[in-house]
Amino acid sequence: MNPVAIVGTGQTRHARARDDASQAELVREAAARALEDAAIEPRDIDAVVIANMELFEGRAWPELWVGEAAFAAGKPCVKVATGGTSGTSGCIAGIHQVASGLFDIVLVVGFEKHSEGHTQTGMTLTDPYWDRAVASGAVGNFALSVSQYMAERGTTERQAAQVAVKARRNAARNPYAHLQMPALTVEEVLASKPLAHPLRMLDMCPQSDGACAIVVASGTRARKLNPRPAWVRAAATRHEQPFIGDIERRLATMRTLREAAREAYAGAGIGNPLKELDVAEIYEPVSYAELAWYEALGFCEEGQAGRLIEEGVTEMGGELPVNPSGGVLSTNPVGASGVIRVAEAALQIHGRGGERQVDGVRTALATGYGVYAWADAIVLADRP
Amino acid sequence: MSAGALRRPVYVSGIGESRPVPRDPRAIPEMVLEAVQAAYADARCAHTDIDAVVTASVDLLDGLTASNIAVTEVVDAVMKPETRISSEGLAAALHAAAQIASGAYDAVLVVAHAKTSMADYQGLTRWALDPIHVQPLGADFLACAGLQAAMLADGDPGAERRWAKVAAERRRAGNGTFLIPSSVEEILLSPVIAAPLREGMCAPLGDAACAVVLTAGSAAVRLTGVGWDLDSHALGERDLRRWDGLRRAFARACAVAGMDPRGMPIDLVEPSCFYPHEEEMFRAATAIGERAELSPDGGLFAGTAPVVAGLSRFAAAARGVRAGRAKRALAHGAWGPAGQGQAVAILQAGA
Amino acid sequence: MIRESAIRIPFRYAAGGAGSRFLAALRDERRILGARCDGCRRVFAPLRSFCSSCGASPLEEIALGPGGRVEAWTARADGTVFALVRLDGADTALLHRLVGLPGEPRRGMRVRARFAAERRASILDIAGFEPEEGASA
Amino acid sequence: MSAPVHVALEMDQSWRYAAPAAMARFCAGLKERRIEALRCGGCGRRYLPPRPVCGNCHLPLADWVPVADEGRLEAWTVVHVPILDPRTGRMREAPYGMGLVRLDGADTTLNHFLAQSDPARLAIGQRVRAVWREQLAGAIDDIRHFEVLA
Repeated sequence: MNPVAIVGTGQTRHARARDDASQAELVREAAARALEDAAIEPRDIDAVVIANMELFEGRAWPELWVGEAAFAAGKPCVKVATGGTSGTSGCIAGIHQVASGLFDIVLVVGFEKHSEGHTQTGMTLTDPYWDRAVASGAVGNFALSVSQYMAERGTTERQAAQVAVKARRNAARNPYAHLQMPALTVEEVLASKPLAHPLRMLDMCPQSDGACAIVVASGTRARKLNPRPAWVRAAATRHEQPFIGDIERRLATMRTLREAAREAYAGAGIGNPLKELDVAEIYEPVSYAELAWYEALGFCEEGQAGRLIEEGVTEMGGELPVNPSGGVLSTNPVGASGVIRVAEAALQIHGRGGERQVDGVRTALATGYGVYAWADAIVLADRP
Repeated sequence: MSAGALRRPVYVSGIGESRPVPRDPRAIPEMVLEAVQAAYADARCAHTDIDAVVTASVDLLDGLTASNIAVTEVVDAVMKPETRISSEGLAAALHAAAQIASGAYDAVLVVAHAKTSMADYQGLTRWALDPIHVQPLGADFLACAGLQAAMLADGDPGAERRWAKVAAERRRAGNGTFLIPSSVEEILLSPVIAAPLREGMCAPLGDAACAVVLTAGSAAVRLTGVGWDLDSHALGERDLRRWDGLRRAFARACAVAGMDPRGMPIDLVEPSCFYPHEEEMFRAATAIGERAELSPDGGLFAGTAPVVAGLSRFAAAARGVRAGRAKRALAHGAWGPAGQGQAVAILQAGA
Repeated sequence: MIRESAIRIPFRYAAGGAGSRFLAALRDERRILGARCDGCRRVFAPLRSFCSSCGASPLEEIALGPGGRVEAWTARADGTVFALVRLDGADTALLHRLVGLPGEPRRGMRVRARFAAERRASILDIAGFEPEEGASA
Repeated sequence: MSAPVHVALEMDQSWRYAAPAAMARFCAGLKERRIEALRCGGCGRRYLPPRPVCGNCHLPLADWVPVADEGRLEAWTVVHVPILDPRTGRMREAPYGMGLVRLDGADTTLNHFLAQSDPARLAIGQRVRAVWREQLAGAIDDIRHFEVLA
C-alpha cells in the first residue's frame, strides 16, 4: 500500500449525556479539533468518512444530517457502519481512500449519542427468527463467552477486576475520558452490581455520548503537516459468522482478531509484538475481553493473560502499556470508539499524549471489535 | 503521482443481479446469494479468489441493527475484510475501486440490497431528515422530491406533460414485472402524491440485490472515473433546481479519468433517476449530449430499490460496454433527500 | 414464511446549542431566529451553530420574518402542504407547512408564521405559515 | 446559552421479515417438536440455525440431519439487568438464565433461556433438555427454556 499517515486527531469530551450538543454539534466539536491539531483549514479536506450505528439513534443515513458538521458539504462523503468496528473500519476506509491516490487528505469522524436512544434494545434488533426471541443484549451475550473463557483458562474475577481498575486509573489522566474514577479499587469492582454473571457493572464499558476524528494524509502532505506523522504500516479486517453460537469458544479462540493481527504484524514486520510494540489501544468492551485479546494479539501464551495484568506488564510504565487512554472500559460512544483507538495510538506517536503519553513510542497497535467477533488491527509507526 | 488519479487500474470482471420485483417472497440473504453466485459465475471466479467485500445496505430499511450481519455468509465475508458503506451501492463500488487502487486488495466483491416491500419506505425516510427542524413536520423523501419538482415546474407549464412522456418512454423500454400506468394520459390521470408529482411519474420501488466483482487484473470493462459528493442537508440551503452535487461528482470522475467534462464522448448513460424531473437535472449537471443513449432498458423505471439503484446502473453500464454497444459509459447513483448524495462512475472498454 | 415485527423505541434528540436557542425563542418569544455568516455574507434560516458553506463558527444570531415568501410548495395526498419559505431577511429557505389556505398556494405568495397557542419548544410551535393579510392565494 | 431542549420522537415502524426457506422448514419442524440442522457438504459442519450457505466453505446447504432436543451446556450466565423487549416495548424481567447449548447432532450451539437462574446450580458440561410450550407456534421460543438434567 502507498504511504499514508495520520497527522491530526480530535475528540469531544465524552459523557453519559451530552445534552448541550446535537449530534451534528458533537461531530463538529471533534472535527474542528482534528483540523486544529493538523493545522489545516476546512478547504484542505478532500473527502470525509463518517462512522456511526444508525439504529442506536434511530437515524437512517445519518451522514446526510451530520455530514456538513464534518466539513463534508460539497465534498465526497460516505458512511461506514459495521457495529463496534465502525470506527476502526471507518479509519481503514479513509486510509484506503488516501492510498488510492484519489485524495490527499481525508477526515474520518466517528460518533454516537447513546443517550438519545435505547442501545441495548437496538442491539437486539438482529435476526427476527432467532436472536430477537432470545436476546439478552451485549452484556448477556458477552457473559456467555466469559463463562467459557474462565473455565478454559482459569482466569479469576480478581484478574478481570485489575483490568477494570487499570482502565479507570489511566482514564483519570485523560481529560476527554467519560468515566473518571482515579481511586477505584479491585474490591470496589468485585462489589459492584451484578449485571450478568460473572460480569459486574464495573467490568463493563459505559455507554457514552461522544465523537472522535482523525486526519489521514498522503505521504507528501503528511511530512509537511506533522513533524512526527503516525504512518500506517498495516491494516487488516476479518468478519465472522452471524450467530453467537456459530463461533467455537469465542473468547478463547477469537480467530478473527488472531488472523487480523497476524496479517498486520506481517505487514509491519513485527515478530514479537510484546517487545516490538510500544503501546496498544485495544477495543475491550469488557474487562475479561482485554485478557482474551492479550492472547489473541500474541502478547502472551494462551492462559498467561492473567499473569500479564498481575505483573503490571500492560500498566503505564510496564513493558507494553495497553490503553493509556482508559480504553473502551472508560469511554464508549460505539461509532467513535474505534476512531478513538486509532486516534490515541496516533497521538502516542505524535508525542502529544499529555499526561497519558508513554515515553518513546515508535510503534503502536490499535484494534477494533464488533458484533460477535468482528475484528480490525492497525499498526502505526513513526516511520513509513 | 499526484492526488486525483487511481494509482492502479480497476476492472469490472463480474456482474450479478437479483432483478427488481415488486415483492420478492425470499429473505434478503437468498436474494443476495442469487446475485453473488451470478457475479462469481460471470467473473468465472471462485469465492477463494475474492480478497475483500464491500456491502451497501441501510439498517432502517432492513429493520436490523448492523444489517450486514444477516448477509455475512452469503456475501462471502467470513474471515475476510468487509466494509459496509451504508450510503448507496454505487458509492460502495467506488470505495471498492479505491481499495484496489490503494494496493490493499486485488479482487473485491461489491454487494447492495434492499427490500422496500418489507416496510413503509417513505415512512422510514422521515428518520433521515434533521430531527430538530424537519422530522416533526412529517416530511419524507417524497415530499422533498415534490418540492424539487415544484421548483423546476414553476413557470414551465409544459413540465408535467413532458415528465409524463419521459416516464412513459422509460416504462415502455423496461420489462413488465411492475404493474404501472405506461401511457402519457394514464400517467397524467394518476393520483397526485407530492404535487406536481403523480404516482405514475415515479420509478416503481421493489426488492432487489446486485453484486459486482472488481479486480486489479485486466477484464473487458475498465473503471476509469470515480466521483462522489454530499450536498447540504437542508433543502432551503441548496439551489434545488440544480444537482450541484452531481456536477461536482461528475467533474471529479472526469478528472480522475483524465478527461475534459465538456468533451466527453460518452455513448451510454445510466442515471439513477427516480422521477422524470431528475433526468432533466441529470442532463444539465453532466452536460450529456443528445447523442448518448440514455437508460435503454428503462433505467429505474423498469423497477428498482433504493441503495441498489446506483450499483444496478453500474452493472447496466458495464454490460453495455462489454457488449460493444458503448465505448464509454457513465453510471450514476443518488441518495438522500432531493439527491443530496451523488455518485458517478465512468466505464470504458478495458485493456 | 413472513413474520411482521414492530420496533417501538422512543428517541430523544438534543437540539444542541443553536437548536435549543432557536426552539426556545419560538416558545418564549414567538421569534424565528437565523444565523449570519460574515465570511459568506449569507443569512441562514433557521439558526445554526456553524456555516455549512465555509465552516465558520459561531455565527451571529439574527431575527427573521415572521413574514416571507413561498419558494416552492408540494401537497401530499392527505392534503398536507409542505413549503420552502424564504423568511424576510434570510438567504436560505425554511422547510415548513402551509395552513389556512383559501385555495391552491402559489410560488412567490406572501405568508406569515402562525404560532401555536400551546408551545413546547418544537418546530411545531409554528403551526404553519398562512397567507398574509391581503395576500391573494 | 439557553437550557438544553430535546425533541422527542417515537419510532413505531413495522417490517415484514421473510424467512429463508431453510428457516421456514426448521420452524415448521418445531411445531412438531422436531429439530433439524443443515450439514455442509464441504466441511461437514452441522448448522443451527439453518441458513442458505456455509460461511466457511461458501457452499449452499441442503443436507438436513436430525438433532435431539437434549444436549450439553457449553456456556451460561444469569442476567440481572432487565432489557427493553423490542417486540413488545416492555421490559423483560430479570434475573433469568441464558446458555449456549450444543444439541446432540449439531456442531454449532443454540443460545436460549435456562430454567435455572442460580449460578451455584449451573456448570459447563451439564446435560440439558428442552422444555417445550404446550401451544407450539413454529418459533424458536416454542422451547420455553432448557432445564438441567439431574
